[in-house]
Amino acid sequence: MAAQRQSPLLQVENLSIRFDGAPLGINVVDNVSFSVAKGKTLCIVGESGCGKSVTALSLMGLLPTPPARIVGGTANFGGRDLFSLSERERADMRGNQTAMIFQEPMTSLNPAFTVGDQIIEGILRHRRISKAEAKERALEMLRRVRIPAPEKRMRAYPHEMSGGMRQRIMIAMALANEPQLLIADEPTTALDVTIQAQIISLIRRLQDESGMAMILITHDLGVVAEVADEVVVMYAGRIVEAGSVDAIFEDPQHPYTIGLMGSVPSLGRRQGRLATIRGTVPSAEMMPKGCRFMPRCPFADERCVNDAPPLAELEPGHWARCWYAPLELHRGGIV
Amino acid sequence: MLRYIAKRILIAIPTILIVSVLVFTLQQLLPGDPVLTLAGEERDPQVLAFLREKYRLDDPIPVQYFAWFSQVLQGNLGISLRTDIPVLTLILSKLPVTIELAIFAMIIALAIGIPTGIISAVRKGTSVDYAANVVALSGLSIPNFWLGILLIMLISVRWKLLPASGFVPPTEDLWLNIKTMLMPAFVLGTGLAASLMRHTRSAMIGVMRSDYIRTARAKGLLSHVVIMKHALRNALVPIITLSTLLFGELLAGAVLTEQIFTIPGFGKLVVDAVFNRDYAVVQGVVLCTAVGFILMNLLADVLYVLANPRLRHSR
Amino acid sequence: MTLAITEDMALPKKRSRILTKFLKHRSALLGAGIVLFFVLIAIAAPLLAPFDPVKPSFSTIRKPPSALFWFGTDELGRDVFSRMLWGARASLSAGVISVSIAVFLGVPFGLVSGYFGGWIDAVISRSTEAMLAIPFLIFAIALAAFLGPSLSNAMIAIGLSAMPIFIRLTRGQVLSIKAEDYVEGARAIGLPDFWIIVRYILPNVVPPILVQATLTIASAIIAEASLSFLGLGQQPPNPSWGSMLNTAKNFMDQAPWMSFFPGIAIFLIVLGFNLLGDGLRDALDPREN
Amino acid sequence: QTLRIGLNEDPDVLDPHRARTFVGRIVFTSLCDKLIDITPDLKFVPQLATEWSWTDPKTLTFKLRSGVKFHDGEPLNAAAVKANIDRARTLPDSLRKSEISSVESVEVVDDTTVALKLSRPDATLLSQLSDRAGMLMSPKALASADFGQKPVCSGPYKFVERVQNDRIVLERFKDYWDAKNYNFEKVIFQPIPDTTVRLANLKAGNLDMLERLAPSDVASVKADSSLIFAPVSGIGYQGLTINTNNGDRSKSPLGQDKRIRQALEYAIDRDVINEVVGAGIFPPAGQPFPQASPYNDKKFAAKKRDVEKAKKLLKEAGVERVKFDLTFGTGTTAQQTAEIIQAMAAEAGFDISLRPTEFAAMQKEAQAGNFDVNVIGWSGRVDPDGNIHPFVTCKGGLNDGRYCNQEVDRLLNEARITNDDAKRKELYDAAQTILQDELPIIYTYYQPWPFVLAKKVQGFQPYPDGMIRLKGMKFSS
Amino acid sequence: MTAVAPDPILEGIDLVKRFGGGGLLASPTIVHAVDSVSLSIRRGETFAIVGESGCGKSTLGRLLLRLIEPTAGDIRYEGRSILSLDPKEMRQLRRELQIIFQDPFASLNPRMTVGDIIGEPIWLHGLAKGSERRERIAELLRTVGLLPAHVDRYPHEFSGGQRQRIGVARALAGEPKLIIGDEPVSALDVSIQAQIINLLEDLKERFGLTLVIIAHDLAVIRHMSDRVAVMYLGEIVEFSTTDELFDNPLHPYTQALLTAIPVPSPVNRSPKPLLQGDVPSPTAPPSGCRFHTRCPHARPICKEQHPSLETAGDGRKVACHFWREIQNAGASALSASPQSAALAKRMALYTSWRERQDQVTNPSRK
Ligand SMILES: Nc1ncnc2c1ncn2[C@@H]1O[C@H](COP(=O)(O)OP(=O)(O)OP(=O)(O)O)[C@@H](O)[C@H]1O
Ligand SMILES: Nc1ncnc2c1ncn2[C@@H]1O[C@H](COP(=O)(O)OP(=O)(O)OP(=O)(O)O)[C@@H](O)[C@H]1O
Ligand SMILES: [Mg+2]
Ligand SMILES: [Mg+2]
Repeated sequence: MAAQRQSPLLQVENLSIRFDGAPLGINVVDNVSFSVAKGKTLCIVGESGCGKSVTALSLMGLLPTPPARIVGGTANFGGRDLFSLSERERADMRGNQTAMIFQEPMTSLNPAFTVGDQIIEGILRHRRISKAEAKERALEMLRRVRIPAPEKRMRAYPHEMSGGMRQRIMIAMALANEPQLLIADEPTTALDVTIQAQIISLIRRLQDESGMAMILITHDLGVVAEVADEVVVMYAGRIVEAGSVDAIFEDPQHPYTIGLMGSVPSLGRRQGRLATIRGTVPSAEMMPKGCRFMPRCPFADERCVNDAPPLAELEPGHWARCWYAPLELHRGGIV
Repeated sequence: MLRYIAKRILIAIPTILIVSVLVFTLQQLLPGDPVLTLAGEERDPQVLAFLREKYRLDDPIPVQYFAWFSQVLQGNLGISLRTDIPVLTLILSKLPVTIELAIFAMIIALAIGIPTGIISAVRKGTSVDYAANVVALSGLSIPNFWLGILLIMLISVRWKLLPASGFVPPTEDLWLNIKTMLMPAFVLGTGLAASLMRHTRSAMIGVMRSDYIRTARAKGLLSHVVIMKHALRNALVPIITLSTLLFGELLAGAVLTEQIFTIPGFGKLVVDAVFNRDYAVVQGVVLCTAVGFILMNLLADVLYVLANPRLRHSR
Repeated sequence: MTLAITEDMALPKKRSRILTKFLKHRSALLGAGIVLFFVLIAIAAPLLAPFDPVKPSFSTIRKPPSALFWFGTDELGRDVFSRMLWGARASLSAGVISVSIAVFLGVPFGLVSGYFGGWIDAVISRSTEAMLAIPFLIFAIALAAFLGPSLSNAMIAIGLSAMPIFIRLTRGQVLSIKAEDYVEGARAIGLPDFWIIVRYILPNVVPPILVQATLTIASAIIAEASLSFLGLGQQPPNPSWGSMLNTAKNFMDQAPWMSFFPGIAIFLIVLGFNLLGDGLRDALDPREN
Repeated sequence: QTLRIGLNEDPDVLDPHRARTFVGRIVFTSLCDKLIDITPDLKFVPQLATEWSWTDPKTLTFKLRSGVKFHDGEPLNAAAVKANIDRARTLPDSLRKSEISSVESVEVVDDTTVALKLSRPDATLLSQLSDRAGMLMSPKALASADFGQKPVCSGPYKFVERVQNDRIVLERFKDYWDAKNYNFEKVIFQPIPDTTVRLANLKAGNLDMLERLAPSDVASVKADSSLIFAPVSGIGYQGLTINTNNGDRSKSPLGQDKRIRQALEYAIDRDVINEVVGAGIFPPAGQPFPQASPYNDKKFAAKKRDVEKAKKLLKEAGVERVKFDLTFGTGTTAQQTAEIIQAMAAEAGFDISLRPTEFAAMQKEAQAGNFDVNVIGWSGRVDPDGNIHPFVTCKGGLNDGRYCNQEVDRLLNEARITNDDAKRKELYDAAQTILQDELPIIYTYYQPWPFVLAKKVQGFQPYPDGMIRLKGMKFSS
Repeated sequence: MTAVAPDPILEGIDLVKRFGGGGLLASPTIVHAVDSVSLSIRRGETFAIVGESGCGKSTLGRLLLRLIEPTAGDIRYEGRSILSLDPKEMRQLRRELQIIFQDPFASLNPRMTVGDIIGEPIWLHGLAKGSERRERIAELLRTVGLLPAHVDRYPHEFSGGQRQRIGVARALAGEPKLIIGDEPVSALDVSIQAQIINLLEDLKERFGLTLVIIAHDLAVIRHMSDRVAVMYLGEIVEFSTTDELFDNPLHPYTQALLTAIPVPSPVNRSPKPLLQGDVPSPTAPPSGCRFHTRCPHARPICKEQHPSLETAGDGRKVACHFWREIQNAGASALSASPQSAALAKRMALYTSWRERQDQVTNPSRK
């Protein structure tokens, strides 16, 4: 749906994921569709627990199964449906055509091996080259992610590095086999602002160099604004709004997106109290049967209680899941 | 690293001092008069007086303690009151036996415990896991001495497969040595295997959950590589530590096993010495065991640090 | 108005999470069942036992199990079944009382050591290590021999020997809890040390102690059996499973039933406590879900 | 050909003068020859001494076997005998001192004749010299400090090695004077304290014979055609020592009133103990002298149980029920015996609390008078004196109950110095008559020495002293 | 924003805190967590402390409450030193000085009910008893936006935001004059974070509190605080009123911080000059100016000479040798890009409906 301009590299259709033991019919990821084109960046935003990581992991074939289970949908990657590949085929693809970096740089590297070994291991897994060549390649990757003194760092253990360095190592590891798609799950959340800025700019530069597609998961609207081409806003397992980054930031349609933006303190001079979204994300047991945002939505009414709104295309390439979008049309009267 | 080891040794010194006091007090607690036991059936008053004099048993206890401990510091553990053999000689002759037993038991424990622990962790929640757990718990719950006697009755007496007890030095007859060690090592090893299995399982489960395992899988590594290389390597750290500690425990656990299988090792030496009120032997052996235990702890700590790159450098 | 949704709705239903988790744990329930079964038997021993457990009967020596003597008779013609029922009392109380001794002595030491640190901690820690360094059984044998052979002395000996485990566990637990924000929060509102220990540290120390205690009860029962095996536990003519086994081992060949049943009973009760301990561990572990 | 013998415990120091354990004596029997030996009916026969005689009541002269060598090749002669006996008398930690305290000096008459000069007549001396006090060790080896670890004697087997708690290995001494009667090349003694395991080892073929079978295993051994059961009634006994005079604990009705003690004896059925605990090898004992001993007299035979009489005696003593503690050393047999006594005595009016006590502790408590009734065992001595004098004379070293009766003392002291057997028996009978009435000790059964052998072992003759004499023994081919 | 009364309520004077070292067996490395920090918090203001992870913010916060003892320096509360107080006096004082922690999951005792947690300061300081206490607890719960019916529940039954509210309620229970929030919102989701920020602001106004907010999110600081102290490696490098700091950052580190913030607007994406390298370890702080290893303007003197915190007009202070020259060199002030018209319109619509929503469900609350 979004980003139709080019033929998409990855096209996810109606992905639904369920956890064993969750209440019947409540999927942590429900009917999610999106696509990413070559060289483009798709950002998935949403609050904690809305299913961002689960979505990403399912694309990598890393979902813990059980308890997680893909109950529907397809993911077309370069003409093949990722979900119908065998485990071996998935493994061959992981770290090769698709790669992923994670949120926790502190724990995502194996403390028992040197970073060099960990990068080389990934290269050797997918390429028929000698160990020396792999090492050369690893060194090159370290240089590309701007690690000072890479020869020395190859022999270092993860704990000897700062969080920012480790995240660079993770990136080097992920990009070592020149993947077509990089999935980055909150790669900067655990880092300090100055480091975060370094990492974001590094990722963008590398993307420009290699032309790979990227799915960036975050809950920081600032990051989204800086790097995204397309944006998907998720709430409680569903996409509530999707569109180009400009559309989302200049013309947000869904009450949740608006509330989210209102919740972020502005960097300019203070403009009074923050707008908030009240309450919290419902737990699986408490999931409303209609619109999932209904209990928190200031605009909700009977209809929202009973019927889930569809994801409607309001303008070309801009979709929102709300009965009353655009709001000023339906809700403009009462102020 | 060196500094860390030095620090650990420094800490061990007061512990050993306390152990020495404890050992000494403990056996003073033992009821009965060692001289009466020593003097034999006849209890000749002349002999009693002589023995009392000879072993300074009439001195105040602190004096006895310092006399003993200053000798110990000079490397003299005294002479067995019962057999006249120097305690050090006794210990040195018994230690290899118990260590052999402990090593055998450890091998059995490791051979059973670690693989089942891994399988059980990898197959967490399946019937394989369940069965392994039940077996492990049973291993933990069977009283050692009962199992020992049961095995003797069945394997040695009924089926005559293995010798019932005793010990043959490996230098004399290696095959027989192994045969005699098999049952006691098994009895001693089962409990350990069970606890190793459980620890391996929980360590592996913990490690398998960690982020770096996900990273390894994200690199496309096949699952056996992920498990055997990335997970096991990290799970081994606590397992190694535990094994070293268990080894210390093994030495202690050998007491009962040696008693049942009449293996002339450390455990039997000390129990017999307790009952014979062979003070010098009790003191010497318990002190040695305790020091050995403390050394094992030390080794465990050091190994833990060595196996842990994170700690290896920072200490 | 239908949309008047309180924030309350976002909360899960109030229910004891621990109990639920425990009840879902099948093997823990089995363990609890086994333990409960033996506890009931111990309590009801006088009612259930068909024969006098201590009075010898010279006409029925070492009879194999039969309709009259379900578990056979022992070397003095006493009904093994009746002795098992009474023996449950000794074995269970050996486990429970000795562990209580260990807990009630060990926990305060551990609390003080962990909470206040410094010299006290150094002294307690070194002593604990020293005690741990001396083999449990040797420690227990020496103590039991000193105190004189009797069940209660065996319990004291086992309790004292098991004490260091609890000191260590408590200390470690205190150290980790002490570092929690909520303890700092308590200090921030001005709560005195005493109350911090009582209201913050202690309740958080209890669950792991409880788990350890259940597991230690299992080893204490075996320890009592071992001491009885060496003649330092329950005294004749009163039965405990350990002392029965001790005697029975001399009759393994001629009267295997004499050792079979106590052996199985010890195995079962220890298994029961182990299962229970495991279940409690899982139920009380906040990380497991 | 190696004979493996399972022992009940590990022997102590292997120096006859300093040794104290029963199992030690078993090892010495093959290792160290004595001046004289005994027969199964407790008569003295030559060993290293070919003949002996009382030159006067204070001089005992031995004629030595000639040409005998110690294991180290040293000649065994009168000087060696003197060195040995002097050592036994004077070594500071000699445990033999009191046994031969009557010896004042040893004279070397000629190379093969030695005379013991006594300070008083001593009827027990011969029997002492038939045991450890009469064992001869190489004087040269005695000089070394670690003799106890490498004993050098003159017995049929010489010492090879000892692994404490595991085994003692002896090998045939080629130059033994009677070597042709000894068939095994090697003898290995293996201490295995657990009776079940000991028997299991025998059954499994790891042992060729064992001593002290548990009575509970008698039936199964008898039923096993691959084993030979060879019990013998020993010279020792089991009994109950009553605290009649040692400290406050003796001030009890039981300690003070002989009628209550008599009632206790009547309450006990020794036959039941024999059957239930002893599997028939615990012959009832009423006196300290074994059946094989000429000093044993039928009139002091064990009394039959008589509960009515016991009750009557209690009534006479004016008591309804009597309470006391029964202390015994931990162990299955002792415990079973105690439990039976407890049950039987209860019917007559005794409330017994059982106090199993670890042996070392029991000894000390006994000496301190901290007991009511002790179960005691005595391994027995060949001479009657050893079985009675130390236990009931006022100053007796083993008289834990501190029983003291001048008349008994007089009779027993006199018996010690009386060499005439008939006169000696009269003295013992007189003493026994008193003791049977006052009952400071109630004898329960004679200590048996139940041996078990593998079928292939032939020619074993059990002796009442419980020793294993390998002479003439061999494996069937 | 509240009017700032000039008198200081809490002052730290030359505070130093080092961890480690000492003792024979102690760890040999010394962490210079806080190094001669002086600050003065005025009654009624919201004071912010900002800096990267590990720069000593939390340590400073704890020092100010004397939850840990300083290695050197003094702390004054309402003019008198609190370091000399005995434990009893200190406990009484604690009622007036409170703290809220970052991690809503670690800061509440999992084994106490909400009622017990909130009631503890009331009980401890004898503020109310029996039914009165229950009433106060209920009132506090309402104050922080929870239902009084929740008193018997345990912390784990609440979401992170709700737990943070419980933490706030506990801090309020002793009727404090000053609350230190150690990153009170950084662990929370954006929507919840906004709720808590609003709550803290409301409470501050309602109870006349002084707030000290420790944070690393500059947007939050800009929104909430009156004055800011910027910390780097245990030291304060800049001190300013909030608006001036954001409009005209003086210290190169402050400038770098501001540049690094991602701006939530896709309008003018442009590559920014970024700070290179990592924060050095506080166990071996660099010589001279601690920032020189990363400073784009560093010169040789920075390596040798430690800059003092000098006054830079308007009550501002800055610790940089060259702040005057740097001021206008490169790194500009942060410019918040204007909201698009569509967004502004929708936001206004949202806000009005949002207020209506609050009034409908809870008319008593404003
Ligand atoms: N192993 C699991 N078992 C059960 N439920 C799970 C499991 N992992 C995740 N979930 C549930 O799935 C939902 C989505 O989780 P997910 O990790 O995708 O969220 P997220 O959007 O990535 O949040 P965050 O920002 O916290 O990373 C959550 O509600 C979570 O409770
Ligand atoms: N108890 C302690 N023992 C030793 N070092 C400590 C201790 N507490 C803090 N430190 C160290 O002091 C330094 C400052 O820590 P502090 O927690 O104050 O930083 P912070 O600015 O709050 O960081 P964050 O943003 O990560 O919370 C850090 O290097 C930290 O490792
Ligand atoms: Mg996530
Ligand atoms: Mg902090």
